[in-house]
Amino acid sequence: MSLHAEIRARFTAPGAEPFVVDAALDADAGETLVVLGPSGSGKTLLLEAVAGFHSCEGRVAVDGRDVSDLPPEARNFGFVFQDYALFPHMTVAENVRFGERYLDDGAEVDARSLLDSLGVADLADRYPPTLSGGERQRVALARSLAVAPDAFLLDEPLSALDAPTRAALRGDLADTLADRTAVYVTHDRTTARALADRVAVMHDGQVVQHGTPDDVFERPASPFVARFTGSNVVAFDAADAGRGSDPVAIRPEHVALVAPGRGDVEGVVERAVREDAAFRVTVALDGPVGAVADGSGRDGDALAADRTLDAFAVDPPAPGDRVGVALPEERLARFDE
Amino acid sequence: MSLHAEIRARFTAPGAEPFVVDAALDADAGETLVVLGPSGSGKTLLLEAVAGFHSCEGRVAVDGRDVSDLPPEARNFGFVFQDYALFPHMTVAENVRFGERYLDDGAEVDARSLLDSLGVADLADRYPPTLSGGERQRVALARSLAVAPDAFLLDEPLSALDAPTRAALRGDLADTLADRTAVYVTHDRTTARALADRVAVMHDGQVVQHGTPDDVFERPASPFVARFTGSNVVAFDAADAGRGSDPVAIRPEHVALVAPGRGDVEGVVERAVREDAAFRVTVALDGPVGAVADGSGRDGDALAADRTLDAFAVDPPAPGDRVGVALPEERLARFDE
Amino acid sequence: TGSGGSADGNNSGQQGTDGGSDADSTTGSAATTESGGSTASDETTGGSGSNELTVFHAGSLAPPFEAAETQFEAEFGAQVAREAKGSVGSTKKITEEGRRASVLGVSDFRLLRDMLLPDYGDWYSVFATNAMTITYTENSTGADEVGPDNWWEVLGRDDVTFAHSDPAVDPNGYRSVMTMKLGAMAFEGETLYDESTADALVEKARIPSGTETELLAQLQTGKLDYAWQYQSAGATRDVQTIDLQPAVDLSQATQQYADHYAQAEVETESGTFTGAPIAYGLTVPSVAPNPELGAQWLEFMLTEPGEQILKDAGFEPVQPAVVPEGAQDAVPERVMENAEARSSLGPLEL
Amino acid sequence: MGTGEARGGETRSVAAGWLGRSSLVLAVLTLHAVAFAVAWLLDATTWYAVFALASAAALGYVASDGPFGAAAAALGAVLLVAVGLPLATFVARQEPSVVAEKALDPEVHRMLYLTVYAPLLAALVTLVFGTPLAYLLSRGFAGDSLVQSLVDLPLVVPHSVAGLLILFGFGQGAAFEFLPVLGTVPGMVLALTFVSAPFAVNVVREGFDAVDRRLEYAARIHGASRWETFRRVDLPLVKRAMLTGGVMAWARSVSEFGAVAVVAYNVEFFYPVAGETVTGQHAPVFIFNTYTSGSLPESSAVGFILLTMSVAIFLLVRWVAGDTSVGVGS
Amino acid sequence: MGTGEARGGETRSVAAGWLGRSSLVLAVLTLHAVAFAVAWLLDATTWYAVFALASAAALGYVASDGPFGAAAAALGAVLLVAVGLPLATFVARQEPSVVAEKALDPEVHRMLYLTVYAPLLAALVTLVFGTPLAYLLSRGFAGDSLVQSLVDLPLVVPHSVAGLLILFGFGQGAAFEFLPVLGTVPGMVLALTFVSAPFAVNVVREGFDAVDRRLEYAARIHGASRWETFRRVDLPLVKRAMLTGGVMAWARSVSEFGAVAVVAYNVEFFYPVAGETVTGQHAPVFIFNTYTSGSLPESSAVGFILLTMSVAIFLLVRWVAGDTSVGVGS
Ligand SMILES: Nc1ncnc2c1ncn2[C@@H]1O[C@H](COP(=O)(O)OP(=O)(O)OP(=O)(O)O)[C@@H](O)[C@H]1O
Ligand SMILES: Nc1ncnc2c1ncn2[C@@H]1O[C@H](COP(=O)(O)OP(=O)(O)OP(=O)(O)O)[C@@H](O)[C@H]1O
Ligand SMILES: [Mg+2]
Ligand SMILES: [Mg+2]
Repeated sequence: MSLHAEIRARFTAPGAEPFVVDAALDADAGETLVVLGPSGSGKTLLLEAVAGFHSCEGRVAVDGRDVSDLPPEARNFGFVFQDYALFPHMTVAENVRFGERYLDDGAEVDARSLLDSLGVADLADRYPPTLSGGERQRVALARSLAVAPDAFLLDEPLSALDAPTRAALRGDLADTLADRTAVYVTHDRTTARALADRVAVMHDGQVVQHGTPDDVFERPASPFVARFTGSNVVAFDAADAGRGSDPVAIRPEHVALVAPGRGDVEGVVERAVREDAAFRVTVALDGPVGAVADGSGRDGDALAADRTLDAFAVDPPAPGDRVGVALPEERLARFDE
Repeated sequence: MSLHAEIRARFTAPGAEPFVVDAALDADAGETLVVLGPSGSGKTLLLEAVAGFHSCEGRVAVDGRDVSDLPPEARNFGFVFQDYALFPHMTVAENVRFGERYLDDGAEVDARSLLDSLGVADLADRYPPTLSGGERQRVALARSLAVAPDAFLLDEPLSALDAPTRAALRGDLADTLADRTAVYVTHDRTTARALADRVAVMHDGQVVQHGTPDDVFERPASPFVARFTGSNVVAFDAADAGRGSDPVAIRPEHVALVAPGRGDVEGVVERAVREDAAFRVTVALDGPVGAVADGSGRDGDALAADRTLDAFAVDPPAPGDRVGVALPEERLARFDE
Repeated sequence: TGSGGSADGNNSGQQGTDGGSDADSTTGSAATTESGGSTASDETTGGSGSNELTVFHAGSLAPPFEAAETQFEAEFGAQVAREAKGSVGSTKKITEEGRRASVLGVSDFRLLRDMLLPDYGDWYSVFATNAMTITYTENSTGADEVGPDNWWEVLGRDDVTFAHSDPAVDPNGYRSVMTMKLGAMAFEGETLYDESTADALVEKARIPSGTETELLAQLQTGKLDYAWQYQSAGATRDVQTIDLQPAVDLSQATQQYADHYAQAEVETESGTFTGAPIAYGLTVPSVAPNPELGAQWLEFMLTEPGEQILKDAGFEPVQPAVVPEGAQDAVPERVMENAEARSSLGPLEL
Repeated sequence: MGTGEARGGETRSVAAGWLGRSSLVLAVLTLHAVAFAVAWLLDATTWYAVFALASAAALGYVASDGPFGAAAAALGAVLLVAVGLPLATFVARQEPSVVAEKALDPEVHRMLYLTVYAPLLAALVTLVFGTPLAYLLSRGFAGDSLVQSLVDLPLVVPHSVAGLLILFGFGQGAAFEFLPVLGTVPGMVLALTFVSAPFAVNVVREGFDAVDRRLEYAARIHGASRWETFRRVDLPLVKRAMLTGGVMAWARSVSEFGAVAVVAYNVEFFYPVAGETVTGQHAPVFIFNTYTSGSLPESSAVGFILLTMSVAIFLLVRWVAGDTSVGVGS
Repeated sequence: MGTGEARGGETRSVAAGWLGRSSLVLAVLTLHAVAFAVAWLLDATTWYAVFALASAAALGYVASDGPFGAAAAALGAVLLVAVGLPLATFVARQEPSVVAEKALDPEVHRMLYLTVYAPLLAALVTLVFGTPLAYLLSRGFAGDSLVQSLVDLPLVVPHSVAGLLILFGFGQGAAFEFLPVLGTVPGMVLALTFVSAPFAVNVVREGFDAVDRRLEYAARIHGASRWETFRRVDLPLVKRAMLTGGVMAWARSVSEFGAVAVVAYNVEFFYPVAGETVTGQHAPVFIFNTYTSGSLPESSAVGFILLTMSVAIFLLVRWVAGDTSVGVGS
């Protein structure tokens, strides 16, 4: 089942500038579309509009059929709410079975085994208000999985889980979503790369890039996307002939740290921090080379390089060390505009 | 200001087995104690009990002074709630300034600049109900930071943020927490390692390991802690002489992939997935060597190895490739019992 | 008068079936009032042949009517439904609210004469008298000294509170004022007290209620020391009463007393009332759903058993009852048999 | 999640279980009863009022440690005294023999039956038709404040005027001519509905106001139609408010004199105990009649019986409701 | 976050702004007025009732697309008709000249002043003392259901009995001897408080029930004492409920006849317009008296004036409240 949505909606609230969502999403049948975007970029509002909670202009088409005029219950979407929205007056099992009676085929929902697969089988008779954050989230996920809809809309469905549970569920979810259409909002790049068939990056209510994960991560369309997906954005001094003064992007894992004098640029190690599996070395670059402002409101002139620990012959570089930095030409991404 | 807490409390709810929290925490003055633990292990309840929201046995001491009998407002803690608990009838700025009038020194709260430093300056006049998840979380953080308490209790304060924002705030937060005592609940190992002076791992209402990050991550006290902190847990077949049959732990970044026949054990690559900066290769091991059950309810016989991309000479190994796996003896952690 | 009037065919139709009784249904056209429309006609679902008897009556008639109800029901196999309310209110149920009752009893027959006739009734009877009295309890200030000879002095004391009901809306209210005024008016050359005492009493009296029934409650809760009431109240209530002088208690339906009473005039917002003997009126309204049974009730009240009940309840039955001469023809036979037609009662025109 | 529910339940270091609680309640009750009796006999109920305030403050202080608890309890106790003292005095004045006599009177039984039954009908009517109205008012529509005012208007209509309005508004010569209003149960229920509906509608509307709209979204997206959403999500969440509103409407109806005295002074109704249609009166009317034709002790004995029955009903309703609302709140 | 607030505000593709809305309301109002007038003149108000139901259903269908909206509106309209039809009939019966005459009557002005003022005092007393009580009841304590029943009890006390209870309970010969009760403003306020307090307390308690306890935790941990928490978090969050409860208590007091007729038939009060203490009557008493000593048209004209004023007050209160509660709900 393919999903195509164009949404134009304007949201107002006291004390707020109106927030305009004007975005289009595309997911082919069976694809998982991951929506990335900074906090407040309109991911939730977009998803809610697609689900039919807000009246708006534009259209939502499922397999080419326009469902814009259908009420939410007739669109046959699944939805996992960012803040769960569990029914406080029903037990966990009742929550999970909520949609059972509306299933077309009269199928039964096996709440226990669903809950079991999410590791919360013993919560079946509990009421949501006393559940922990991660428990609620899994119940919300189970409730949505139970109705086996045509398309899933998932708003950060794993954010409240600890890493091992998340990793395990991500695997399960990947299997479940494999043959379903899904729009998946997440902040977690690991999840994004692990699940995404396509990625849409949102900024200020608009989709600024829509493509395959490799497209988006390796060939960001703008400095904003580059920064947001974790690339370094570097602008060489115009005077430095042969390179052009346009900013380029490079992912930290492609930046090589070499002996001083042997790289393309060099600088001083600012920080060297273990980031879970990787080791992130931040280098303050010398001279006229600098990272550019990228619209995220933060700029600087430091470059990050990621390494696993044993990539370093002996000890990892320490703050204050002088290092050379190699930026392999084939890994540099240039922006269109 | 040092914090020492011993909590024994029993929580009941309809349909639930009573949940017992019986745990002790220690944070020296200026230290950040990160509390790790699976979803539902009692982290939130423990924090709430320390803050004084639940009557319980045990004691909470600040700088050796027993505050167990003081009401929450007299304990001078900051608290960031996992679900934010913003006041819906106050604007964001009013929320942030909420505690101003109770400050001992009559200091004023500069809500704007606080919000600005968290990247949500333009929300000052908004009301919480229409904020996005990440926006709420930052407002909750600002509200707590505003009262500059003796000790911070933070329940997943960055979980709803996108990666760049989280990384930036984590840096800021590290500065803020540098000279304060803090108890920080998180699921995010990166944050944990970046911020922690000490780590406490919770399981089923109890603290199962309490130590420095290196202790906990490199020298897990039990298979549960090892698994939970991301290590591989391996038990060699007893027949394999010279090694002993006790399970050992090794972190994925210490596992070396070598040519077949040249490692300690070998196997077939099962998956090779890019996980943000790192590249995770999962190897299904041959023969009598197997990973052990670790109490997390999941077991298997696969081993994970993390590499950055360029750690591989040419292409990263692909599923189906046969590889050798080296487990450097000095990186193996053995459990006490 | 009003906008109604559409449904009276319905009304008279129903009344026609009442049959038998005297001249009442001829005025049926008036049954549709400006206020009630014909809501009246659903009053009783039974119609004629029904044994239901609806009685509207003044609150002070409740004790005797309650007693009569039991006997009457036993004797005639009837179902009596009584509704107690102020005299004016009871009358207005019929004249303004379009309600229908087969008997209407009020504490001042002039209400019937002036409000009910001619649209809702053709006649009435005066069947009982009552006397004004002052009630008190043993807790009242001055309870041990007060008596017929010093009541005005006790009432006038600074530490004594006394009250009567609202003269503008309740006959007992204006009658209380009349009584106090009459005390300063010479009867057979004698007065009880002087003009200024009368004025002071009238001035001092509190008016904390709309009907005298509530006064009794206020008296019994100790909020009042003395309350003006009808003599009948003393007979049925747990209160003490003072036997007032006939010259002031409005109980004597003779020419001489009536002339005396007539000197007392009370001005209120709703008009000026002239003193007269307390004469209770009873009638079968022309809109009665069950006039036959209504007449039977009157007959019962005007004959021996009713008179006894009235006496027991502290009333003085008028024997025989009086009906106005002009309306004699309209009076049901069984009532007329126990009444005499007169053109006036003392100075009072009937 | 939108239900004002605290997580983390109760933790009691000293297990003050149900038994401990109820014996405490009993002790406090006894203390107050004795104190009132003494004050009553000494003719010094003022002192009892002072005692009640002080004891409330003390209990508040102990129960929720501190001056806040004491202040809240003391302030609350002022209202309790204003309400409770007249009631206690009333109870103290009862003559047991009269009460016993009235309690055995079949006419009183008939009156009690009607007084429970007709207000119950009115409360049901109010809830059945008022709940959708409350829902719409809570969700808002063009002109909702006008409709809200219309709903509130019966509140200010003087009670006897209310009776006249029903009389003139319905039945013969007015709307729904076929409907006999005067002296019938439908008329009585109409009058009671008129005077009590606003209370129920307002309380239920407040209930709907507190329901998180996101829960409705959640229901819709899982396949529930608007009606199903209303039935399975909104309704259960306002159950408590409906109960409170229903109880208030019922109780308000029980006390109504003015409107009933005009519309249904004597009411014909089917009395199952007798197995036939009888004529009876609504409690306030009955009490008024007992008073006008009888005595104060008699009528207040009837009033006392009415109050006793009402307290029993209140406790029963809250007990049943408390039992079923487990998990949602309470 | 515990306020039943939907995120995502309104999105209106066709900007049906305030103007569009209010002209729609006006159109519907006019239509109904005309329909009622026609039905009234044809003496067929039943048809108007049918029309009202149908139009409500149609509007419900259009406004919130579908049978659910239609059904909800139709059901709600049944109650509106039950309440509105008698009121409309009442309004239609008014004689404009009598209304005008009464509207200019200074005695009526005095009555209106008293009728706004004393119930206002009662509502304030109720809120001041009832809110802490509601808070305690909502948070629960040992024996709370008994206290709740005590609070509910005045609801079922027949109105004239309520007056007696106040007389027996307070003032000379009872508690607080120094307090003159009969015919005074304090006595009247006591009586009104007695009959109206339960409504306010119940509504406010429902409000407190809906406040998320976690918000109290949040306030406490940021330094607010229990009292400050109550003041800055709980109170603002139940503001709407307090308003509703207060309005209900006020309105209930305005309509009280029975208790007032016994306790404060004629009331002495300070009348600022005249600058002196005058004697006046509460509206229901005044209307009843006008009826008894005058005529039905006169008294209903006074009733009509009372209703008009009340509607104005309702709309004013909701308008002011709507303005200040911006952002919290509505
Ligand atoms: N009714 C409204 N009126 C105006 N602005 C609104 C309204 N509702 C939400 N917003 C704003 O719109 C923006 C997008 O909100 P949304 O919840 O879609 O963000 P998000 O991308 O889901 O962010 P997060 O990752 O933090 O959840 C936010 O800045 C939010 O404050
Ligand atoms: N009142 C209660 N009665 C019984 N069990 C409870 C109660 N409140 C919470 N629990 C349970 O206690 C466990 C711990 O809850 P807690 O919220 O502390 O978890 P957590 O460690 O914070 O998890 P998460 O990371 O998912 O937020 C959970 O399993 C929860 O369901
Ligand atoms: Mg979001
Ligand atoms: Mg938690």
